[in-house]
Amino acid sequence: MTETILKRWDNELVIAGIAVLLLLPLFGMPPKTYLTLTIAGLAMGMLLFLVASGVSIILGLMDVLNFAHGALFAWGAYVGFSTFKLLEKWVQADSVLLNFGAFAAAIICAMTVVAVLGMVLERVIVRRVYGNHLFQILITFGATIVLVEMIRVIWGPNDDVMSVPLTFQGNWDVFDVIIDRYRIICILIGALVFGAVQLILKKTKLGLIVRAGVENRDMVQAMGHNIFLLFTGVFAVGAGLAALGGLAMSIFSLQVYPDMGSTYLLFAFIVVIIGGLGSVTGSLVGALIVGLSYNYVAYLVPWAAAGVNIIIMIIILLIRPKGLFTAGK
Amino acid sequence: MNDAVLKADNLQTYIGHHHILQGISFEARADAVTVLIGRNGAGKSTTLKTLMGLLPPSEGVIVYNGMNIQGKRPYEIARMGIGYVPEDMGIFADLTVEENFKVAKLKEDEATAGRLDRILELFGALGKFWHAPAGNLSGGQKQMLAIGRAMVNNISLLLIDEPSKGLAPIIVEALIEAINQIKEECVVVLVEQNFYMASAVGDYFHILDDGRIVHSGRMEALVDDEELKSRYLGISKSKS
Amino acid sequence: MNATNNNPIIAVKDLTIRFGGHAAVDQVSLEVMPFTLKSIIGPNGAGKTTFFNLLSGQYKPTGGKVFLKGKDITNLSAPMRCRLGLGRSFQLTNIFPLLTVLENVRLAIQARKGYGFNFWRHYLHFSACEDEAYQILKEVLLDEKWLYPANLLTHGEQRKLEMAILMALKPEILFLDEPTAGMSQEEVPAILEILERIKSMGDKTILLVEHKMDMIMNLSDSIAVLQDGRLIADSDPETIYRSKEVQEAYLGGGAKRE
Amino acid sequence: MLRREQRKKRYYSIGFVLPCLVLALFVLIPFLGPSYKTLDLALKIIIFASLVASFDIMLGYTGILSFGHGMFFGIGAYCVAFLNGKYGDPTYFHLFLGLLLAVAVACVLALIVSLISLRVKAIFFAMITLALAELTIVLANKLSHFTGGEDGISISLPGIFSAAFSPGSFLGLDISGRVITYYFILLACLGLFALMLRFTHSPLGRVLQAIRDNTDRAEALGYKTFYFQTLSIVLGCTVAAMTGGLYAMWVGYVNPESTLEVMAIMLNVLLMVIIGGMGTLYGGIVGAAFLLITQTFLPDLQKLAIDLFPNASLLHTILERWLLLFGILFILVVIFFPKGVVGSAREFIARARGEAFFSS
Amino acid sequence: AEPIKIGIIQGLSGPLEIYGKAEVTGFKMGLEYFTKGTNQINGRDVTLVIEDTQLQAARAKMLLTKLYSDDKVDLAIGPTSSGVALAVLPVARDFKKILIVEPAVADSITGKDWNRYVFRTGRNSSQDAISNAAAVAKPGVSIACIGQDYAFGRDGIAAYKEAAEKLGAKIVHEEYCDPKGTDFVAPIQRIIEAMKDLPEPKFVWVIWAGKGGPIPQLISAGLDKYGIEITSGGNVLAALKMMKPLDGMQGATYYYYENPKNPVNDWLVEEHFKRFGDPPDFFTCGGFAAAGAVVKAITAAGSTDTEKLIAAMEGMEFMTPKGTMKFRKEDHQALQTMFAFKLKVDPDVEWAIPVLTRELTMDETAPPIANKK
Ligand SMILES: Nc1ncnc2c1ncn2[C@@H]1O[C@H](COP(=O)(O)OP(=O)(O)OP(=O)(O)O)[C@@H](O)[C@H]1O
Ligand SMILES: Nc1ncnc2c1ncn2[C@@H]1O[C@H](COP(=O)(O)OP(=O)(O)OP(=O)(O)O)[C@@H](O)[C@H]1O
Ligand SMILES: [Mg+2]
Ligand SMILES: [Mg+2]
Repeated sequence: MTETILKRWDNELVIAGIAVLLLLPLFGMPPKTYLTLTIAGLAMGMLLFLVASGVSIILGLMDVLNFAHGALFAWGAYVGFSTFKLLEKWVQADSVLLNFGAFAAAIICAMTVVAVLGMVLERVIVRRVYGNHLFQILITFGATIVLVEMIRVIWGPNDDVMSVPLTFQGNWDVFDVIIDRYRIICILIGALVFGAVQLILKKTKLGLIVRAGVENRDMVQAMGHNIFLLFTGVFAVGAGLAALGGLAMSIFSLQVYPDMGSTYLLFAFIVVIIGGLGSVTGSLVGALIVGLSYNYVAYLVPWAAAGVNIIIMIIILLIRPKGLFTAGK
Repeated sequence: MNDAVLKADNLQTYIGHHHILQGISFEARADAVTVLIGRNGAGKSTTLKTLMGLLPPSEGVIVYNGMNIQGKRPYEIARMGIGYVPEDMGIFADLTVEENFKVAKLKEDEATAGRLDRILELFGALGKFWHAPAGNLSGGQKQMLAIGRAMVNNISLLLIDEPSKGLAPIIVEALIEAINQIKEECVVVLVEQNFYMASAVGDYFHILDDGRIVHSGRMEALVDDEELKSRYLGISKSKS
Repeated sequence: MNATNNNPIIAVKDLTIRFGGHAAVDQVSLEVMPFTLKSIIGPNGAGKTTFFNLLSGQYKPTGGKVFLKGKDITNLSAPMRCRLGLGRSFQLTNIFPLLTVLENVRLAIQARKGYGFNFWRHYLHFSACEDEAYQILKEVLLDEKWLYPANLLTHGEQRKLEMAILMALKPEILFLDEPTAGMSQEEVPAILEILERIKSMGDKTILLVEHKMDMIMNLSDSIAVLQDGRLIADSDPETIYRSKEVQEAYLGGGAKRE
Repeated sequence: MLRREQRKKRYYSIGFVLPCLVLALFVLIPFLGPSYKTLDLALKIIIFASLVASFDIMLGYTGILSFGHGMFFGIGAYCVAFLNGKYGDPTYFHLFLGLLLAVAVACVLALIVSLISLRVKAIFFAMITLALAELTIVLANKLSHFTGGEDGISISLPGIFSAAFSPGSFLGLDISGRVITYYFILLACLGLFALMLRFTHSPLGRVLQAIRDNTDRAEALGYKTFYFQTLSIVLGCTVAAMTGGLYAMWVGYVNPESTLEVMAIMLNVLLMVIIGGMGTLYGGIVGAAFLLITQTFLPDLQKLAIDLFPNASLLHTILERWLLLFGILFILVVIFFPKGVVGSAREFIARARGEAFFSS
Repeated sequence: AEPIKIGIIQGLSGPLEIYGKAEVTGFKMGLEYFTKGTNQINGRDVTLVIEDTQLQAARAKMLLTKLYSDDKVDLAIGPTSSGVALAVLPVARDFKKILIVEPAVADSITGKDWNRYVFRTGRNSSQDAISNAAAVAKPGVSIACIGQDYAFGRDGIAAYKEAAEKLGAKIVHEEYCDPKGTDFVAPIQRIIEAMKDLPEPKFVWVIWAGKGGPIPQLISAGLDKYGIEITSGGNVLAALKMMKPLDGMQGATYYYYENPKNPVNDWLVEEHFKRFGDPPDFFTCGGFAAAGAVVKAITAAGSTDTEKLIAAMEGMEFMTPKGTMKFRKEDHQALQTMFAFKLKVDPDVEWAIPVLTRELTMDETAPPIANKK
């Protein structure tokens, strides 16, 4: 019991340490700039969390390395893109309500379509490679090729511009600190997703069963749980989150292109690894660290920005070989 | 009540290319403990897995409570009130003891809570390590957890694979007691190498050899049959 | 017996390990005389396996010391201790699942002979190794399955393989953690016989954890009893068997059997 | 005795004859295939087979999944490029020095990588090596004064290896610098292969397999697993660097995108390992051959289809997306050849001979 | 007579496939136009051998070798990306055959890695940078540059700086960001801090190759509050779509189908609309230009002999949809007109329209000669 308490403490220490580190840059820049960078970094972190949450759930609960996450992510973006196209009127309208209507519709469409795609993926291929990381990497990478090519067939090989509702564009000028509207929305969505996922994992035994199923599928079945159905479900949820991430990211960067997923896949994995497998909180913290530190470093030492995520990951793993948070272990 | 609650008929099971069970037929009666015995590799564990649906037989019928459960998925079988303790215990090492039970529990009602209390009484050690990861338990404690988990639901048939291995004698005694108690409500099929335990709880026995049942009967008969014991079980009188 | 030496071969002093707040082995001091068989018994969770882990170097103690032939080995790693002649078997089967049975044993012999780092010659050139491995498999009745990958063995057979690996290491001191658990009644005598033979050769020291009382009573020179991590008794078999404390804590009605 | 004879026989029959045939094929290819495409394909198969085998030492034999392997390949290539392109002249000495440098740098770097990365296990190890590899890409781009940045480095080869060299013809084959380079690389890869075979079939190789199977148990047998793992990584990475150097010789150009793009190279290599069969070494040849041949000829399928069925426009659209077919093939291979071609073949042969089981 | 064989290597699959495919379309249309539909030069048929580099340097190198040695093409055209181009340049040298680089842009192709068999119809990045500078730079203007932190970005900014300063503008800040970055808040902050107190007019010039880039974030960062304007090169139509919020932005571009006024372009635009239903883009024009060069060169040389071709091509002027181009004798770079523009947004057009403000002549945009070591 003392052990668990110690562990709790451990996590709090981690958070405290990170907080101190993130305050340090304050000494190197004007406070206003710090504020701008911090808000932007938080939003970027939340976006990254959205991108990574699907990976985190699938890897943490099912122990599956889903390299197709990037492709699902792109699919989410494209379905959202098409939805916006269909609802062009709502998107262009100068009404917050209609704008949000279009946004909600895009989210729903993207998440459902991609969740179904995820289900198919799980049923047809991923199911065959449970417990074998290597094969998971390969088979999901094969799936990536197929999915991305399908995008090229359906939507064409060109890049396209995401037409974004007016409400989400522009910025607020708060006491001279310029705040991008969409970034605030990202922070809200990220928090919402985090809360929902936490709630499901903490308040139901779904997470437990799935984790148990990873260790010993036969045994969980012999306890009366239809583990395959659960796996499919979890995979679908992970895919749905990938879609949400893709949509959110494509609105942020205002564009969609078929292999956009590959750009963000590494980010997603870095975030999840930093955070520790199986810990959604860890992924959130990891994402925020990446988002914030990138901005600080890019401001203070621009030439180091390109490698900063990677170096953070290496350092964290050397200090804590299993990532910052290790859920329930 | 002497009906066969569980009836297996001519089970043939393959693992890969290997024909492991070559026609297993037996019955398990209510109010009784049926013991499967036999040397290593005889096919005892395979029989239990086949019953549980984990290794679908290529041929044969399994009737449980008058229903053919052959071909059903393991979780469907489990939900019919069948508990299973595998020989490797099937502990979820990353989960705590509590979580292990949580996963096992199919219902959260008073009866379940009552059963859990009984289990914790029987295996005191589990309560002590309630929040510890199950992977850190000692060998015997894991065995206790495996058995406890299987008994926490309202089951009517319990399949146990070598429950006594690794348990201290005093716990074995308690386990014997416990099995003798639950057989009132629940049919037990037991695989056991420990002849002492087998004879203490068993009512009927089946001796397996090379994937076939070579001998069956009432336990009392086996206890007295020195010839049979030494032939199939390697128990000779002088060794006692 | 030909015990020429009256100093203990293994001595532990105040050995303690804590996991979080829980002391799994608590201030245990104990001596093992050379060329004897000492059994360690105790209820489940008493700390027997942990005690073995401490001796063989899998765990580092939180306190206390371990001596081998008078030398302090507390800080040596597991492979180093293995080379000094401490070999152990595992309570839960611990083998190389994808390698063949023969290879499992051969690797142990190779480790003992110390040419693991040789990479100039084909491994088949070390034929003595293979022959010896085969011989050992014969002894534990596994020779027919020498070409099986170990994970296809049944539970009981894996236990035997575990035993064979230990024998292949030819350690001076053997730690056996429930070697017969899961073995069929028919095969226990074979293992017993092996143990007896090893013992009668008189050049090995054996520490044995078992729950089979008859076996322990037959084999042991002395018995130590652990409970809740503490050593509660350490004496000759008869005394232990009679001790009320042990009866209550460990044996229960099981003492009366067979 | 009997069983050893059995094993030896097996070792000498299939394990010997087949590779010899393959080798003969590779030796003859310049004579058989008049086209450069074939020669290039054969050479890439040779190089990638060696690279895959070196990866197999780590993955298939030791159970270490490293995404940094491509980095070593790239580093080897860069070493040769430095000495024969940017900082040196095309002389034999520089070429030799370049290959030597590749080996030396790889050794040291592999040692460092294992020292820092072996602390972390499994997927974390994979990620940390991937991170290190990504870092080298960033550096290669950043230090453009030193590495040539994304413009890369062109290599010129000395004397008999240079494209301009052509002393005449032999048995109807134009001996050119290309062909000589081909044979040189073939020979070098043969040497590497022999080294790796010896390594894996030695007692040491066996220990590696044990570590892959159950690291803790190996430790308990008295093997210091860390040293063995390090050794395996060093060997694997050094060979990878060598193949990288040879590759640079052949292609004559290195840049971060094509020689360091770790994920792309790694996924190819991984797939080759799987197709061929993990823990078989020879599998590398099959895997490399399969993958490279498909990648080379799948795009041509469309042209073929246009020639054969000029009107089947649906077919054309499908074949235009040859990557789609490739992806599906990719998935099917992983599903249906989990043990790889060589692994499955070995199992099949063992079963055909009536042996109950077989292991590598 | 024996047909003339021309090899084309482009990235026809993978991320840049539309570029590669447009190049091929453009080349075929150009061939058709310049041979007046006969598909014959000097009475010899022209056959094309088209290969897909998949954007892999090694593969491209193999393909080009194959084209020269197995297919015996007379000359080759391509490839799409600069890395691939740099890899294949030595092949042309080894085989002593002409390679017309199109559309790879790296300066070093006609710079330090050049050899005499290499010609380039495409523009190089210096030409881009110089024309961009010409679009806005004049005395009194302050400019900050933002680009990717690798050779392409650094060289581009260096060329831009030189050209802009020559025209009297002042480069006040250079910002090199992570080439794969997605968040540009920090660099933008640094630019704002460097420029906010300067007098207007002030510009930030964006040079970005590939996906993404800081433009959307520059827009939403409220630069207008500080009176900073964005200037950037034109781009393919797909990218122009993203510039819609940049109404009024100035810059210079390689090609936009409405800008050049000449019969070649008129034909191209009309035919392209007729055949594909959409306007030609950068790379269609590029392929077309290459065809122009090939036809003119072979006609002039009267044969496909490499030496004769080189002699004919050095200093040769030829027609393209962009107007006349000229292969500079020293480094074989085609000097060409570029187009300064100002963006106009029309709700009925999907993209922002780069309305021509001034044609920048080929001499005005001529890059420095960089192939002499
Ligand atoms: N995965 C497998 N592949 C091939 N054969 C197997 C496999 N699992 C078990 N076997 C074989 O099936 C036979 C029966 O195995 P089973 O586990 O049922 O025996 P058991 O009677 O439970 O033995 P034990 O008492 O040792 O547990 C054995 O001969 C074993 O070799
Ligand atoms: N790694 C660990 N972390 C935490 N607690 C542990 C760990 N290993 C063992 N324990 C605890 O230490 C105690 C002693 O365990 P040990 O395995 O030594 O028991 P044992 O005497 O071998 O029991 P058994 O007869 O059941 O095998 C147990 O209560 C167990 O829960
Ligand atoms: Mg069994
Ligand atoms: Mg124990």
